[in-house]
Amino acid sequence: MKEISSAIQIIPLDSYIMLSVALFSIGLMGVLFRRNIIAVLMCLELMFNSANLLLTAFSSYHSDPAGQVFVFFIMIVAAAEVAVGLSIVVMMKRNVESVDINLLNRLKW
Amino acid sequence: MSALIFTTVLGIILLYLGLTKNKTILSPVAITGLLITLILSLKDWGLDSKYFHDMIIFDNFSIAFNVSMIIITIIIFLFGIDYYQRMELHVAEQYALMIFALTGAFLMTSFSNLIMLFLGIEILSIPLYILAGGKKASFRSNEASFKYFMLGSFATAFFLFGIALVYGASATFYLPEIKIYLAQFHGNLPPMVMIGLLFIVIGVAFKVAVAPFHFWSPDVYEGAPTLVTAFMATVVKTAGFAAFYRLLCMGLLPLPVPLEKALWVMTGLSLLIGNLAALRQTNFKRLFAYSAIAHSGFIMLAMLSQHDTSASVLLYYTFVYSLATVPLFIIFILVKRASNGLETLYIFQGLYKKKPWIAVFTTILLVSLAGIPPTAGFMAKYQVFVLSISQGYLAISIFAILMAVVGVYYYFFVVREIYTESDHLHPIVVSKLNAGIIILCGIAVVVLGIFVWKLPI
Amino acid sequence: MLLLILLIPFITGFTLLGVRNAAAVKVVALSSAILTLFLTVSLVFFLPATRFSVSWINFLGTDFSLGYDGISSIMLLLTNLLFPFIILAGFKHEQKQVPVLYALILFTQSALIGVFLAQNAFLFYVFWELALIPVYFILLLWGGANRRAITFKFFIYTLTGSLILLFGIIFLYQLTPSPHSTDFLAFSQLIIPANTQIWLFWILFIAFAIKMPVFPFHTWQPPTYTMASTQGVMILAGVMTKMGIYGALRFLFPIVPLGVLFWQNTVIVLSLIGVIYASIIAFRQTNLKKLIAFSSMAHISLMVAAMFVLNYYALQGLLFQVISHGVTIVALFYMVYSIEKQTGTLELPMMGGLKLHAPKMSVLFLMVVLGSIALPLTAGFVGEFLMITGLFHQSVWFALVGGITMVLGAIYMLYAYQRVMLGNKEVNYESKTDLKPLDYFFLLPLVLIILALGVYPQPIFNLVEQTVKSMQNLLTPATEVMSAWVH
Amino acid sequence: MVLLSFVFTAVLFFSLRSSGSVSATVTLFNWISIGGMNIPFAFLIDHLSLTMMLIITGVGALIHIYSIGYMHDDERVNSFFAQMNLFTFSMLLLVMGANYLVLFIGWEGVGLCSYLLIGFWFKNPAFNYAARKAFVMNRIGDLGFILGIILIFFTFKTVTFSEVFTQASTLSSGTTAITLITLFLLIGALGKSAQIPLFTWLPDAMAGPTPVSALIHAATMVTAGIYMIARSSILYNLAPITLNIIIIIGSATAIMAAITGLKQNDIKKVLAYSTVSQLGYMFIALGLGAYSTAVFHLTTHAFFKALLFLGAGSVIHAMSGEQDIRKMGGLRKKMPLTYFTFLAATLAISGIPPFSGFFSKDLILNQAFEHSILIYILALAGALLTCFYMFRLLYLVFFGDQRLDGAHPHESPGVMTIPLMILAVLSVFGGFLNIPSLFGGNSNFSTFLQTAVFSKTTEGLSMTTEIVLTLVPLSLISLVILFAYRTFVKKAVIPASDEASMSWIGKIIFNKFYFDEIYIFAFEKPFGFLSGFLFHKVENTVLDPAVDGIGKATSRLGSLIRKLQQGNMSFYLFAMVAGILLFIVFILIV
Repeated sequence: MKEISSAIQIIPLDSYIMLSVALFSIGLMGVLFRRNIIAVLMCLELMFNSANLLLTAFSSYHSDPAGQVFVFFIMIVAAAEVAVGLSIVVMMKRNVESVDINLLNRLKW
Repeated sequence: MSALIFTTVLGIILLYLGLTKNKTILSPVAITGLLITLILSLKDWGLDSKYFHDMIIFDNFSIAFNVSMIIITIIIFLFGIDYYQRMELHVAEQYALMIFALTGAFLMTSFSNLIMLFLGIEILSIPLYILAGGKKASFRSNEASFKYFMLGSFATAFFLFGIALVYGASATFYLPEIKIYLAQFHGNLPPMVMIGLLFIVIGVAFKVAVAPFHFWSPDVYEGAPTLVTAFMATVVKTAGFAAFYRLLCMGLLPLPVPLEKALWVMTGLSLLIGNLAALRQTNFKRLFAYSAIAHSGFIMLAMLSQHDTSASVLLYYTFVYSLATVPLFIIFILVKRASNGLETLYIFQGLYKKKPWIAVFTTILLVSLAGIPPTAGFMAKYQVFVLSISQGYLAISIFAILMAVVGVYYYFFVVREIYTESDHLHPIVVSKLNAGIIILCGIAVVVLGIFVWKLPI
Repeated sequence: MLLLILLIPFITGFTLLGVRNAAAVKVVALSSAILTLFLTVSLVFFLPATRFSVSWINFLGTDFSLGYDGISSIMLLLTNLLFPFIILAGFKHEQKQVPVLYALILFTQSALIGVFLAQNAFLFYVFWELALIPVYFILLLWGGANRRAITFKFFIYTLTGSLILLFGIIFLYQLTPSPHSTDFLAFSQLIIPANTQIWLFWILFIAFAIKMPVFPFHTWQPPTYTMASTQGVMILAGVMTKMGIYGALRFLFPIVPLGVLFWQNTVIVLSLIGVIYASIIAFRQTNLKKLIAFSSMAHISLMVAAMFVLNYYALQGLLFQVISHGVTIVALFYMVYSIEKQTGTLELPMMGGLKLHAPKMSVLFLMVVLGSIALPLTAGFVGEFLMITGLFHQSVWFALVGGITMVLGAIYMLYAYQRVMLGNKEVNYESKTDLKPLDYFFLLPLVLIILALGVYPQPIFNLVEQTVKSMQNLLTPATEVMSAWVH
Repeated sequence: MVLLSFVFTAVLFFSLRSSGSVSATVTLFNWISIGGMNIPFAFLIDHLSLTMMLIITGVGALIHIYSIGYMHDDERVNSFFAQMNLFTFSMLLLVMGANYLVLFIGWEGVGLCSYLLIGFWFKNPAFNYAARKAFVMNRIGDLGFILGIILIFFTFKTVTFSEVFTQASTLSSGTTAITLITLFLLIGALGKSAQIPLFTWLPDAMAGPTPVSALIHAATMVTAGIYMIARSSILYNLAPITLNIIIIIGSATAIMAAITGLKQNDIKKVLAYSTVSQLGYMFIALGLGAYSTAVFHLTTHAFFKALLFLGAGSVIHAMSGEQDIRKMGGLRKKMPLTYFTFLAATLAISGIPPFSGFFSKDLILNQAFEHSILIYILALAGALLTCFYMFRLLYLVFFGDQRLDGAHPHESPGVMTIPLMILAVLSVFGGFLNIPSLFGGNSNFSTFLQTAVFSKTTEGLSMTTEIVLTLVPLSLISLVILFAYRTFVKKAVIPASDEASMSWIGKIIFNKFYFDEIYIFAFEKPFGFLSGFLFHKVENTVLDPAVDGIGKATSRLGSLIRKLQQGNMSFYLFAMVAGILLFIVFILIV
């Protein structure tokens, strides 16, 4: 455990933060600009994981396991969420024959 | 804690009962179960029991909110008896999911650790994504579910990233410790922490549909099955605000100035957008979605006027609001049935002629929401204003008061329709049970308004 | 006793909802109102002063406390005097949903009594709003053409004012020393800085200004009066306008005396503009009800002006005029109602020569009209004389403008009288009967009151003497502070 | 009833005289008593009010008797007498009131009765209009009056006559307060006594039944203004400016009305303008400070003008309602009683000795002369004009040939002629009440009034001047009568029936100096326009829409906000990100 931790700490914390922010931003952009739901879901997952990465790095630097525990929780919840999400997409595909995020826009104003 | 566990088990039991294909026993079981949960919760009153390394604290605050949410859920289930009789499939799942969501709500009221908050929010949200899409063949339900899910996940991503940032700075998820950590800066927080806190707050604000993170709510409220909408508008909102308040109170107070200002901006925007957009709605559910945003604004007002009594006002406001909202959604369902599934406000025309008593109590409920004496809704708003004015927030208070006028306008728009004569309605069928609960809620609203102005907390 | 007066109409109202027989409903409502009147009279004139107080919302500093002084007595007397007549006004014709209507009327009465008895600003506010709700429904369900939009406007407009008042009440509440209180007494003991009083004045005044109404907040009034049913308009014009006056007296003078002094002339000028404006507009109205609506506005505006001259005579006159205007306007609207039943129209150009068929009606109408234009020996004269005296004390010009109501009032009221009753127009009226016994039952007591008060107004003066004096005393130190502050 | 009250008054009169006391006050109860204001409902009986009461009840009783005959055909005769009695009551209240406010009650009361009686024949819209006009004009005056009363109250802290006058006598002359008070009261008097500029209602008031014109618009009500000023004589004595204004108004009215009277063709209108003119005379007297003279003229005028009106009524009655003098003529023979009484009255009004008018007019002229020669000339001109139009009237109605075909004039019944005769007697001998020292009398009337009315003392004129002053008018009057006789009896000139044939001066006079038209143009029209303007332009296009506008603006903003909700997923996501970014920027800046 110690080795992993020290291995993690070879790279300065700032770089982790930078990376996470970059990942988060990429995910964000993906969510914003992709119109295929599957891709959007994947981008969302990317955003989640950037948070995970950050948590792990911090956890390691703080020598505090709580952060890593949280990561596990996040992974479980994200899995559940994606399961629900995909089922919604399936339902949608069945109804409107498409996976474009803007196709369903009857509810407005 | 036993209550939390019991509800989880209850959900599972209900799922299994679904296998028996006997729909009639579902609601009695669910309601009995909830009553037991109620008793179990109350047993913890005053104990401040802590669990999981203090990650969960069942203090009076959380118990009070839990009880209020259980009562509201019971009312929803009572109405559900009639509502779900007409549904063919998956009734057990509906009950079970709501119970699961309630479990999440319990977590949201009792966390003292950001992990629990996250879990609570997710346990609450995921069943709701499914519930919102409950009518599988309906495009609208589908759309609601999809939008809710997408935006909810999106918000969760920010929320998580925020937690990560705060964790990075403070090395803890425990709110009391975060509070101690923040205190050392004397208000001049480093940008990273600030952004982290902002993301956390936005994550929660999204759940309670505070502007400008409200965009999901009108669409989802409209698209979701009405009973689910009622659940979202009441229980979810209550849980969200309980969590919000707990977050602020345990972790962030005194609020850093920029954050506080940001929250005031959100309050103002909620009041403005909620009320004004509701003004022009013709769809009842959308109207209530926007008015819910407006009510969020009022609750924010109470919450941000930090005072000892804020929690109590919060509880009173949310409870009273829920108590009036749920029956109104039910009445809406009943009226909608009588008018070929239309959802406009005009379907209320002639209600007074057909069912005078129901009409009168509908009026009382609407009056309560509009905040006119002697109903509880008025007392709730009054206390909010007492808080905010006492704390010296005069400008926003007067703005809120003007917005309350707008609120009166659209609620009374419905009232006016009720008393307008019209004869194109089919007969409105109101079962004795439903009528009884509607009347009971109406009376409760008045009694609360005249005799009870404070719920124990 | 106070509680009894408050509760009798309320409980009767509830009971009425269970009664099926329309005639029985009306009789029960009437007897309840008469009983209330009887109790009020004995309370105001014969019994020693009482208070009633139970603890209510302790943590918000609010007790359920009822009490009364001279001003409340006047208002109570007026309310409970008018309600039997308002109920009686419905005896003549078939109405729909009788139990609900009379229950609502009695609820209104109860709430109004509450407004006038409340010793606590919060309680006052609650009753204030409570009075609005039943009236809204009376207007909405029993109103005339275009009632949906008009009542809605009325409702929202007045509610806006009251919510702003609520802000004022809460603001005052948190100013009181801890433990905070909403008692009027606690409010009046506050020492509020002049700068605050100046803006707080409008916060508190706007609700009353809309209710009374003061120019330019009056636009809801003429259409609402025109549209409202007879009983609705009687409640509105007879009693609810007085709520505004009562509220202003209760809130402004003891609590923000400096604000009152600061805005005094502004309000007087606004009111006097209202007087002239309404009078002139009334002249060209073709709808009888609208004409009377504007005339009522002119009278009320004069009362507001008189209120703000802060003069002993003006206040006495104002409080006297409260009763006299209430009685007169109710009688007037009853006449309008009878005329409408006879002619089937309210449009003046379509009427004429009613005196040919109904000479007695014409005589009574004339008497009421004369009461309205303040002929000596009617109650209106005493009130207006004292008010103009008060205005004169402030400025000759105020008195002159205020006095023009006498002239303009004569012009348009006599015009209306002439248009309705006189002339030789052969109009195909719906009925050609004169007044019935029921009408006498309604009109004669009112006319007698108008005359009796005109001849012997002293009891009313005695009733309010103390209160008006104390109000004077209250304002004297404020005047000094004000002059010091201005310099 | 009125007769009975006349008897009572007479008894009262003699008892007061015999008891030797100057005045008696009867307080019924406290009417308004608050703070420093104490207004009792009290009556004051002194010589002035007794004089007035005698006139009111005496002339009133005669006119009531006359009315029995005059009105016997009318279906609403009950209500006629009720209103007449109400009037008598109000008028008595007016003169008996012991303070200004009780006086004001009567003041407004008579106004009301006048309104009712002018519009007695309510089927005719023109009559109703006239009634309303009378009431409104009176109200304008009343407004001034009430303001005066209020000012009196603020100045003296009381409105009771005795107290006001006691205090006033200590004040110096010409103070602003007194001047203002007197001016305000004067406005009241102008309205009630039909002086310029508030006189136009009186000619129109002839729409009422003739007895009404006789009682209200000649003998009693219109003289209320004179009474009030005489009553307030102490105050007016302290306000020389006001007195001068009164003289100017009085003389202008006297001349103007007399000129107008020359061209009127309606028998009652002529008499109405004559009334206005005579009231102008009384005002001149008042302005000169000769209050008792004014009251004296008031008394004699009450006799002869009531007689004139009743005579006219008799004529109208005989002519079946015809009032145009051009259509009458030759009635002398048909109605001898009426003719002779009418003649007596005409002589009286023209100031021929020893008829009553001579004495009162002569006194006024004398006093005018003392004051200024200009006023004297004006007053004299007025007298001559009066003389001319009265004789024009007399000649046109009673002389010449009958000009209306098909009418069968007949003498009126006894119930009408007997009052005529009694009044004729009074007109003839009424002047002897106050025979000036010139004719060996001792001015009984003036002396009698001295306790209640405080006339300015004059130095008195020399004997010769007085004789000249008596003879000059007399001779001129005789000339005028001759001229009238030549014109209307010898040449039998009948006034032109249409305007076109008149000279421009004639047109102006015929149209009563266009006063009505000017008023309509200057007040009624703009007022109506203003009303419409305020209602349509201000109320309905500014104020109401302003209020609605706030609502509409809110609502429009609402629909704008509502449109934000695009329904597109992408938009929502963008909106959310935008929101978050804004808040990041916000918290980093703040």
